[in-house]
Amino acid sequence: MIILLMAAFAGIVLFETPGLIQKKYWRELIVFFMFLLLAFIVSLLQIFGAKVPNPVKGITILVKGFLSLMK
Amino acid sequence: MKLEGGKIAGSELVFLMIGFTLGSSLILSPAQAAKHDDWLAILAGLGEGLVFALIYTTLAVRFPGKTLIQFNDIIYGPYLGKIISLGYLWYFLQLGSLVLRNFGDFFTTIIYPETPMIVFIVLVALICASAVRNGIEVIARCSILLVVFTFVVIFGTAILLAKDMKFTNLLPVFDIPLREFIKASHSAATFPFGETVAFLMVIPFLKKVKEAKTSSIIALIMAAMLLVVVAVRDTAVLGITKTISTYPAYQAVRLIDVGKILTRLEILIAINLLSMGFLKIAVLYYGAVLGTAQLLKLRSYLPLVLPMGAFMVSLSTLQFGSNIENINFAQEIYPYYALPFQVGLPLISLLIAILRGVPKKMKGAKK
Amino acid sequence: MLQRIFKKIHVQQILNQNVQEKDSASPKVSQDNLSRDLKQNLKMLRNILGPSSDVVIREFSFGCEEKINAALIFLDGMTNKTIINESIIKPLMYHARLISPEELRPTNSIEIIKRTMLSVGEVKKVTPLEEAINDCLAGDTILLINGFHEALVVSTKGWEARSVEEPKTEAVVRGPREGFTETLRVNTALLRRKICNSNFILETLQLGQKTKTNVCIAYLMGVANPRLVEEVKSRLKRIKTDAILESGYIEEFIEDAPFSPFPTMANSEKPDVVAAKILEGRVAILVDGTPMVLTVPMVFIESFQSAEDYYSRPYYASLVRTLRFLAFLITITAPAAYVALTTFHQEFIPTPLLITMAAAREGTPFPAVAEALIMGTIFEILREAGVRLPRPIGSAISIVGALVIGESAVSAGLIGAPMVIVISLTAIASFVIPSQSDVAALARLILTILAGFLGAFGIIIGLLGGLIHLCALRSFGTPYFSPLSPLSLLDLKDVFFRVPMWAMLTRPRGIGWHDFKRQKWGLMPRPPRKNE
Amino acid sequence: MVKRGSLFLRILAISLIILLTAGCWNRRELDTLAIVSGTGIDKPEEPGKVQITVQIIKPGEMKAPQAGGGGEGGSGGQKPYWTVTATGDTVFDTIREMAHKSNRKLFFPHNEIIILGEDAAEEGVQKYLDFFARDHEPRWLAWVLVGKNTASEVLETKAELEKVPAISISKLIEARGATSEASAVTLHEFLTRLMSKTTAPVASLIEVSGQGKEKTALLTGTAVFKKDKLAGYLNKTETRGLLWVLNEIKSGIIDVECPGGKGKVSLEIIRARSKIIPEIKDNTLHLAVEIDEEGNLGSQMCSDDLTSESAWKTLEKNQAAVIHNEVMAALKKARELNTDIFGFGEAVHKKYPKLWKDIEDKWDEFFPNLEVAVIVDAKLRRSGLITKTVKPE
Repeated sequence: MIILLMAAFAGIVLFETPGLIQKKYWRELIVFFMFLLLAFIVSLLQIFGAKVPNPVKGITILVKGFLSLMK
Repeated sequence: MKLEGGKIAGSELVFLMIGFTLGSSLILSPAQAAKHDDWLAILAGLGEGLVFALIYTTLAVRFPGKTLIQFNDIIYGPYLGKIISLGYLWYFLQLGSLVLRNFGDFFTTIIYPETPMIVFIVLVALICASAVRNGIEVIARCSILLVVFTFVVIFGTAILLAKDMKFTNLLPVFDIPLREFIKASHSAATFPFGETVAFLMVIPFLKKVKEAKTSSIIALIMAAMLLVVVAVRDTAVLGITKTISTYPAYQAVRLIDVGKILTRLEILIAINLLSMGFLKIAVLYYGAVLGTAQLLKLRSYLPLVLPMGAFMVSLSTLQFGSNIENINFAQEIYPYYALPFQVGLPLISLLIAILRGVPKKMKGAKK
Repeated sequence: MLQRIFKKIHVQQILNQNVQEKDSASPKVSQDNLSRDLKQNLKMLRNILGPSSDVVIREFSFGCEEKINAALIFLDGMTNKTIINESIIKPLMYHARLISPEELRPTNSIEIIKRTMLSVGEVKKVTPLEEAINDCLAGDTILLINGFHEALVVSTKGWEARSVEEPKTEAVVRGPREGFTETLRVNTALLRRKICNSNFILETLQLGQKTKTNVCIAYLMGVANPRLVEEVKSRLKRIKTDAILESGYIEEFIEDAPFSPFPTMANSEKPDVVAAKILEGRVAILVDGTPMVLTVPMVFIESFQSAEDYYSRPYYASLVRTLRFLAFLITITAPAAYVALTTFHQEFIPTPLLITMAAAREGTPFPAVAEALIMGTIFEILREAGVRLPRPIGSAISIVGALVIGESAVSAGLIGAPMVIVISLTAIASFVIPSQSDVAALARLILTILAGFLGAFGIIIGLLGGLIHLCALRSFGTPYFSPLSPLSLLDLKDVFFRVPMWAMLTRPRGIGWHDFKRQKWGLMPRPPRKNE
Repeated sequence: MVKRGSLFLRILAISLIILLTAGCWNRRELDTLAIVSGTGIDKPEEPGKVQITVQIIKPGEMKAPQAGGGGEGGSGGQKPYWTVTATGDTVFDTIREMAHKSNRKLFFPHNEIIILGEDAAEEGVQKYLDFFARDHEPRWLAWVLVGKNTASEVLETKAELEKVPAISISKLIEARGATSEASAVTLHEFLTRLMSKTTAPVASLIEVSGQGKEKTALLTGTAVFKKDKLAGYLNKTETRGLLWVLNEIKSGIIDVECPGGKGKVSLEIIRARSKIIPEIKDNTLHLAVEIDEEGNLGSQMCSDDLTSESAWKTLEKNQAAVIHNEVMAALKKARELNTDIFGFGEAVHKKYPKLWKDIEDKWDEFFPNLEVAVIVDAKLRRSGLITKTVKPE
């Protein structure tokens, strides 16, 4: 599973970077790697079974808190 | 630097918007809380949704050629604007992952219980990525054929189910307390009508910005009509069992049996979901990617497509432990969570823009 | 992927080298001009044309007391002997007896010969040797006269050519039966006969550094979009290659999406089809040496339109048109759908049918996907064998092969009988749309594999991918999926239905139309009104 | 912009690789399926357990009828079906349990009938039917039946015209229209009634008759449930009474007395329509059942001349009376069992939603005393190919 994930992300890197380097889009390259790293870390943690903070839980707490304030 | 070279016609916007609105709401019937009155709730929700659409299109027409992210900067100034834009990008991304998750849940529930959900999510995300990389023009063009096909399927199944329909199932009309009804209709307004806020990323690429208003109103009304047809079909066929069905449309079409030959057409619903949901995800995905590129002032949005997609995929698997969590979120939390993005901020933006007379001033300064 | 870049750069270098080499190597034909001495000229020509056996050099003398030496150089088999004998040699030898060398002395006097003595339609005066030789190689005759550094090139082209026949690939029941031939001039004439209009332009280019193939662009000025014509020309001029032997070469050099399986340029063998397309505003590219004429831009639905649709009555034509779409759908999805149904979605098969199919499958060793792929491959092999073999054996072998393989494989229990039915249905359907049959084969393969892994979901994903690709494709600026999306309601008149001729009011908009209106409104036949 | 074509191809390649590495999860070839055609649920001796019988089609045997003409009887291997029984704690568990007996995985989408044994039905069926409603394989169009005997007995009967008993039973139900004396209830309908607060579920009743190897199954009426527990049975007449009210009469024969009183006349039902109309008169709730029926003269077992106007009118009147009696019989039985099998409650709910809120919870007390008026309008349309009967003038 991890190998598959690595392969997928390596595929993305190989797919995108050559074109960017050719065109000298350094800024884009940095943003690209930032997002990719984010996605990679999140999915890796999920595969390892680590408890990734779930944004939906956060939203739920936020909304519930807000609603109780309203009442 | 222009990030998107494509231009779309008004008619294409109509189709794209219909597809977007039908999206996952074809199978997860909106306003299911209103039970057999859900068609009324959808109509009421449409009323609310039309007001939303008016706000969006007024904004879009005020800032021709500028996307949500771009005019946020103008309205709120560079810092606050960026924070608000960030919020929107998150909203698009999260909504996209929600729809992806719906896909996964749907397919693993109905046909492929043993297949890992991630397979479906990844494949759908890949297809959407290829559409997004091709630009809004291609997404819009794909929508025409897909929406027409969905039309045919919705009406076709309704005709095939005609003999199983009991319209008395719709009676008594307006059988639920007003409070519940308003809650249901509001939830229909936020899902799916209000989600068209994502089109603030698309309308700028309209050939004639003036067409935005009529196009989106036509699209919302058509989509609502289709949803009403679906809701009425499902209620008339399923009756009370609709309220316990996870996917009423699917369940209803499973009951088609015409002469023992035309039976088991439920795969059509899967195709519908896939094609409409594809449009929905593609638009949201496109909005998120283009928005990020504009926010960070990149020269091309293409390199962001795949990383964003990967993030969306991991987000969608992360979000819910089960489909029950998903349903609860959609019914209880989502209508409030979506409120600031769908109404609050656009309304405030519009007010500020009008008060400051923003677009005119900017135009004068620029030219 | 990085490797790919390096490879790309590498190939680029090689290509640059090649072009340079070519430029340096080609002038075996020197830039020299002809000299005044006939002997020297002939020596030079022999040198250049080499020991080719088909080069004929006919030396002769004419004029008063046969004092003027001259030579004819032509290629045997490429020239029309009658013209050479009757219109060049005869007048010179018989009627020019009285001309003395002195009379020819004045510098412009070769002009006299050209004007008065050669009874041939096209004669030109040429000084550079290279040009003369090129013309000679194309079938003209060079007339060299001693004492002149100019040569006369007499047009004597004439060679054995196939006559205009009915094309084998596009047979029709109703409609013209002539087809293009391998000779460019005949082809342009065929087109010219269809469109008698001074706006009908035929521009000729020479492509291929080694073959010097004549390529002709045909369009109707005022109807074709000038931008399109310019685009075609500039793309053609970009081609720097050795040889153009068939229009397929050109197609691959100038098409929009070289990696796409879909053809973005249409081809036809029938003058009426090409003429109709030119009249719609398209540009045709005729290549010498092939009867296949390219037309651009191409849209997807063109594959489903046949010439005969427009010659037969509209109801039947529309029915057949719809059938073709259906056949296309069947040919790409039938094996995939069968695989998906039998391995994933057995619940969608009506019970009695399921039992029959299950009974047919009892004991067959391969999974359904493998069956589909095996049978598909066998079908493609049979088809190929049938096409390549000499015609009389070909059809027999393919029929026998199919029967033997199909019949015996089923009775031996290797393949389920339903699969054979599905594959044969697919095969028959694929013959309905010949121009997309290669796409269909590829799509069928991909969809079958996808269906084998994910059932209907795989098929839908595959079709969606195909749709995205189709929507993104363009052919010379025209969206490939054109009248369907971007939707043009006006152009739907010729997609699923073929409306009657009197209702075909406009040219297709998708093709960058220029002159929008095709015909007068209200041409529907009707009985005369009273006051008329 | 990167080349579009190449992107498409690459994505295809990537997805193919993913697919290839990931394998195939839900794939099952046709010859690995055990196609279930009928399911029976029984309550075994042991308390708290479920006994399930499934009938699996053997496609190979279905195809080849040539071996020994008919071929049942002697060697069991030639039967084109296989009936398996297993016992377990829950429905799903039991079905999975069968994996020990059947090398192929049970495949439910083609399951046409669900037979509930009497014992199981009396105990309450919600817990049994949940699986069939929830799982993605079984269809909601399967027929629900109650077997007076155990379900496994019913599934082991012999079918003469069909090869598989379960399919035979399913066709039996589909052919009910000829008499309209058996109800046909799909799982979906059953669930709808089960979910309704007032309407009582019904199911077809099936019985085994005959002895030994000559056992056959036949439909004998309707099983009536109270909530999810079996409450009682309707016989054929009462069943037709029920069907009159439910507007489900397709065809059938009505036997009436000859006007002369010597023998019977059979009238064939051609068309029938009914409506339930709740009404509030003088502050009390009334229900009217309006039935419109059209019939043909089918056969005449007496020698009277029926062509006279008065005789014809009498026949029509008799016909209406028979229908009326049938409905009343059903009504009587329903009152006895206190089960609203007609959906009167829902009809009231739809017409008087406000009033309904008050009586909803007291419907059980309301129903037996509800005034129901049955208004029958029966017509005779045609007399067939002859007018007067065949007899010497």
